[in-house]
Amino acid sequence: MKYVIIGNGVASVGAIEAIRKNDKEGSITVFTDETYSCYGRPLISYYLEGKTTLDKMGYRGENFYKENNVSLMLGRPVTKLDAENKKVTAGGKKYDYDKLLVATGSSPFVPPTPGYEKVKNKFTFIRLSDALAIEKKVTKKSKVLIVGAGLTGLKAAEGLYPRAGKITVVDMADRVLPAVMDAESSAIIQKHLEGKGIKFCLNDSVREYSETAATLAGGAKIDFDVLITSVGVRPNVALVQDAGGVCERMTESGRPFRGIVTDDNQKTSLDDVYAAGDCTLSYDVTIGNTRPLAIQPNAYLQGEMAGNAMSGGITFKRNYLPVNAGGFIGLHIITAGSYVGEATTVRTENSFHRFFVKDNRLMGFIQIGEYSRVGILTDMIRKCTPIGSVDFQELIREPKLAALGMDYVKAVLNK
Amino acid sequence: MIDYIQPDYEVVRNKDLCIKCKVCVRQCANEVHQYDEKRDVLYADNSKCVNCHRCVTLCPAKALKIVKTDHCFKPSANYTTEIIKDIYRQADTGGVLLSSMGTPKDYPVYWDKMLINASQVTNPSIDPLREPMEIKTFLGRKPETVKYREDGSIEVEKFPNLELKTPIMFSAMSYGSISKNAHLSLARAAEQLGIFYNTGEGGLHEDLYKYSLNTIVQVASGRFGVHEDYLNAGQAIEIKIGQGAKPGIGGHLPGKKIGPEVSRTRMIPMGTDAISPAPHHDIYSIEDLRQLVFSLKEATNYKKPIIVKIAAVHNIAAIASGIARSGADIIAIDGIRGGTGAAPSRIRDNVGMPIELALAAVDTRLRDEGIRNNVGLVVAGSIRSSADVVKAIALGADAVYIGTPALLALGCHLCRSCHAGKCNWGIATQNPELVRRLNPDIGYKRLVNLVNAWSHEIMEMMGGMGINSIEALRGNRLMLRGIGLSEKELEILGIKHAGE
Amino acid sequence: MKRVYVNEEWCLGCHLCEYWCVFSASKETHFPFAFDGGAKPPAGIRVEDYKGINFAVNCRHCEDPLCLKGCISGALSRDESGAVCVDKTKCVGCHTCIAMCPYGAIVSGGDNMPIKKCQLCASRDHVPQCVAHCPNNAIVFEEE
Amino acid sequence: MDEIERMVNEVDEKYREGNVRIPSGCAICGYFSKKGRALPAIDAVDAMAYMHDRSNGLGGGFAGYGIYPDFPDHYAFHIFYDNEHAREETESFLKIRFDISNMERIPTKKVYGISGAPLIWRYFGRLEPEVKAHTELDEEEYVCQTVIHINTKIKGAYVFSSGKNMGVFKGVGFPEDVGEYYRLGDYKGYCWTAHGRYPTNTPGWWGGAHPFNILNYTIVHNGEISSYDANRRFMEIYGYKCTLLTDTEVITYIIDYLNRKRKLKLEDVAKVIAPPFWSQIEKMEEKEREKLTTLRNMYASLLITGPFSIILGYTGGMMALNDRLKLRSMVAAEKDDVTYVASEECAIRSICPNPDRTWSPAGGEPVIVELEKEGR
Repeated sequence: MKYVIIGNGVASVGAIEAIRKNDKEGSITVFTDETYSCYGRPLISYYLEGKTTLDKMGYRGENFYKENNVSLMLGRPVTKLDAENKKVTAGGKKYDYDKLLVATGSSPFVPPTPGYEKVKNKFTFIRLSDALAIEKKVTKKSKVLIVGAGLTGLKAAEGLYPRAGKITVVDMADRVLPAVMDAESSAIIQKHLEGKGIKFCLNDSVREYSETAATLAGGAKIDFDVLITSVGVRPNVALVQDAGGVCERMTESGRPFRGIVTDDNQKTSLDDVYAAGDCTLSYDVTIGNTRPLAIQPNAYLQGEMAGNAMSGGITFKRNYLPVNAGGFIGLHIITAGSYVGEATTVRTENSFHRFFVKDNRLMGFIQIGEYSRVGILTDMIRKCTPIGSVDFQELIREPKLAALGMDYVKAVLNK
Repeated sequence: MIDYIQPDYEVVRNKDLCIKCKVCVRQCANEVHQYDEKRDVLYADNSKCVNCHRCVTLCPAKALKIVKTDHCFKPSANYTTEIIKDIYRQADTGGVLLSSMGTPKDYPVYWDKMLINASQVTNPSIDPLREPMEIKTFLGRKPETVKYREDGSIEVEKFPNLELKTPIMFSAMSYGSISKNAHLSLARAAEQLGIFYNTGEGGLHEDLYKYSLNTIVQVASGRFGVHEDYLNAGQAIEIKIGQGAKPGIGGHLPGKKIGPEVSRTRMIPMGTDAISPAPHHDIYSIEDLRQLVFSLKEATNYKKPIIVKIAAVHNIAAIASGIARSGADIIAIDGIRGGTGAAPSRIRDNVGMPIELALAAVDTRLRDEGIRNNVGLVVAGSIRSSADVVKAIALGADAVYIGTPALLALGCHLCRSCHAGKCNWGIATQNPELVRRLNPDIGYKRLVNLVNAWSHEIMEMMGGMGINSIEALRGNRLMLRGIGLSEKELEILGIKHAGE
Repeated sequence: MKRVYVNEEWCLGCHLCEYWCVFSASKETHFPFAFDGGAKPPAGIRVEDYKGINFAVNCRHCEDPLCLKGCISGALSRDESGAVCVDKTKCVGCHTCIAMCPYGAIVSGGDNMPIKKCQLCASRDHVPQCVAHCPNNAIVFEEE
Repeated sequence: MDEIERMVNEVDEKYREGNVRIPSGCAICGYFSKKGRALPAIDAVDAMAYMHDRSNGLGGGFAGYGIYPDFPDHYAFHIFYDNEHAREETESFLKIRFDISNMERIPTKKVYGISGAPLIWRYFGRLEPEVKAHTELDEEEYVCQTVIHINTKIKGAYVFSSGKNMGVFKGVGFPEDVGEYYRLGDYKGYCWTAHGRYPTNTPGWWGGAHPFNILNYTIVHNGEISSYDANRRFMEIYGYKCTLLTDTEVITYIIDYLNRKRKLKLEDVAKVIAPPFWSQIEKMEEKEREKLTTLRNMYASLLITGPFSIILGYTGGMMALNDRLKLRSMVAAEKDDVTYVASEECAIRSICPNPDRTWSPAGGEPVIVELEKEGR
């Protein structure tokens, strides 16, 4: 059996680990345009921040590819997929496959803005190469402009916080983290970051760039030495799309595609072609439908599912959901699910916890500051546990297994 | 009112070691340990401490110890601290002093004044690791004569006997005086060990009927929990006449210990005191005893041996002789140092006699009267080690009952506060929170370990004597020599002095 | 694989498991040194107390470890024994695993610090210390 | 008696059997003709001489069966007297209770190595019919009571043999010297047992030498039993008085009790004295298991532990038995109709150089031989 994997992110690793559980013999070849073995992409902000180092960033051990007998083709992007003949083209050469995984991830989207081409130090923030390039340009005196106040933008801000002189963040939305927070919680984060000296220009956008300045739609002018654009990503669907695979189109947002369409086992519409990770769609249990869920845990789980499907392992329908966790200069958040239905908020001196309940189910939560054992809640969302079957008041006070009922506790903890 | 009583013990906390984990606070049912949140300080109320070592044992930092206070009265060999305090207590309350477990008084421990023999040269000692060493014991009446049938098989009169894999049983301790988990531990251990535990006068909890093959059921003066199924649930029935720690008086389980389960098991209303009368009101003489013995035999189809348990009192030999003639199959004798869940202190500390003397006197008397083989003889009342067992058997006992050592194995620290019902070790309590502290899974294994260890030691000592079967040790008083005993004591014990 | 199981019937809520866990993870040789200052550092095991019921929860070392699969840095992995362990030099403290663990068995090590979790005391002793020091067999370490 | 002799006698007295517990290590042998042929006693003497090192000169003795064909129905009392006074007292007691047909000094000869002999007499007597009619006791019990009375109540007298058509010859000295002393060359019988003694803690007393006898039972024994006091105290429940404090005495009583009084077959007596281990009993088929369990339980206190090899002589039979661990050597052999048992094979081969077979009986497995035809 010849397995070919396009892409070198965690979906790829998930697939390799799953395949090797089921098939110790088949050949596995991984093509990537990157020149590093797999690393967790979100680590790049931690790298800038100094919380990790290049030698610690490997997602798996040094010998991972060797131990799993994987040919890792670094710097060798796949340029064409011939699904009919089961071949991929990379570096001008054609390679046969029996099972193919497309884990091409996503690419940063840079909105067309006048003068952007003039900017000297402009970056996106998604790959290690981005971080390494930014690192060279940023000094303690640097003024950094970040376009985009989403997770990536704010993590970039956090990463650069100890290194840069001044950081300004611009976003079209009226609040930070518009995709993962509601208004009230956004305000908490914004206030915290402002307290750390980060400046926000919200409800605004860049009208025009000069070499070292941006003029905003609202009229303000912001000088910068380094520009980072992080307004969002686009799934890399071209290979599958060109080969005739079904991808979901999204008209209203302006993005051409939301992602490659797969079944529950990550199989695409093409025979023996699977897809996983940011380039695909996921089944979001909190909306009961598929949507792009470009978060790393999903990428691994989908890669693993694909790997199992490709190599005859156990497959099943997983419930995915948005989960985000991370700190913003000392203030941690964990969020999960969708913010629909009735909200309940529990505030303490050091924490803000908000829960969303709909149809007798916990649909989502936002936790800021101190929190504990929130995975218990995530699991409730994932499993669609009826609220009526648990002591919900206790759970939102302090998550605990006992509040889910002793039958459950015995089932999971007793021998 | 002035409190005349100063604490007996002091809790010493080593602040260098204490990590303020507060396990002491959580675990002390007497509420000795307290935590002051505002000052972040742990402190102790010594007056409540009974010196049970729960806190000391559980303290992960080993930061605690309990010391005897050196606060003192003016020393007197006559008016001792204990005497003075007892007088204060009685002046405070006007009541009878209560205590628990065996007497702390300094009566002679004859076990410690007898030495065991061993083989040298003229005959070989036997290595129990290499040779069989038999300690299986039958308890009960033995037939004397054998008739041969035509086919050469033998015919004898059958008497019900108890078969023990090792000559050690667990003494009667009632459900009520000890917890269900303690009972469960005893029952499971007895099952594993091939011996018997004894229900005491508390009936038999329905969950314990499954240990029937290793159960002795007791019938005492209160008749608590006695019904037909109960009588038939065990392998033997013990009529309790008396107890070594409180000869001549009955029992008293306070109403606060009579919760729903104890109430159901004892067949008495919840919350009422369970008072066993001093005598059985149907036994005012030895003939009456015979009637009860045979009533019980009748009720159980003559399938179960009847044990009569008595406290060692002055006339013990004659009493035992009477019992042996009453139809009883086994006599159990309990000495003055035996334990109790609650007894008036003055009785516990002053009435009765040491089991060693009682045993020797009874065995001798039954032999003199030619009726020793009519009964099994079990002794109790401070059998503290395998050496005590060996000595008891050499003096003439068939087997022993152990109570206090069994409780110690379960975690008891002999704080002698059973009567308070707040046993921190989950043994002598009915408080569910405390009862839970005794996990029978652990408890029974510890009991099994203890008895197995003793059995090994018994075998070692037997092997040393060149004896490989326990019956050859029974009554083999030549294997004992007294040390530091008077002529009279030697005479009663029927042994020679060391060197003779 | 040998796992830690819980008998809630026998848990006394004494919390000793938590302290022994901290001590075990601290690699100190003298117990109190693991608790300098008296404050209890986070432990890989936690005793729940709910309506009079107590039991200890620690990592189940699941068949399908969502924490490991969700980890952004690759700091979580299985050791040879099958235990899910954290490489403290790789963990960046993002808390994704805390968000993922269905049992709430992973705890924050503090801001910017690696997370804490049960590692089955793999490096210190054969029997996990919470099990070894449970006074009532409320936590046991047994084959599945 | 001068002072020193008196003191020596006092010491002797203090350590004499009965005043001190005496375990013993020894040599034993025995042989038995199933056809009832009269075998020479001198073979026993020779065999014992071969095991000289197993004795220390403080006691030796022999028992013969079928040796008094002239008085087959008379009780033959062999009695030691310390002095004439004891003899007179004893004889007057005996004469009241028995019809004495014959009385004589047992013939002896002077032998180097044998000294300090008491007066040794024998009497052949039958129960006075009148007495027989009046006593509540059966005849054997009556004889026993007589012996016990003499031995305990008459100072200086000791009955050391009291069976019919059998006799014990014993004394202080090496067994071969004792044999010569009693002129055993003049005796023949279908069964002989012999004993040479190696006690460690006694000066030796003629009455304390072995074989030990009660009625027709004689026991020679090699060993030191550790169950002694358990056995003794049990026997005393049933009226036996263990006056000598020796293993041999109590073993004899046990056999007398079980075989004569309780009518247990000898092979079952062996199973009481040296029973199989419980672990073995548990594996037996049900009937046997039940029997042995019952016997072990009811006569628990008669189990003998510690090393022993014994040869029991009785009218018409001989039984050899080892303790159940076989802690003492004992070899058996057969040649034609004769069965031999001895502590050492050399002793057997000294009198029977080419046996048909020899074997080492297992612990607790009795070797029992009895006369083939009527001849008891």
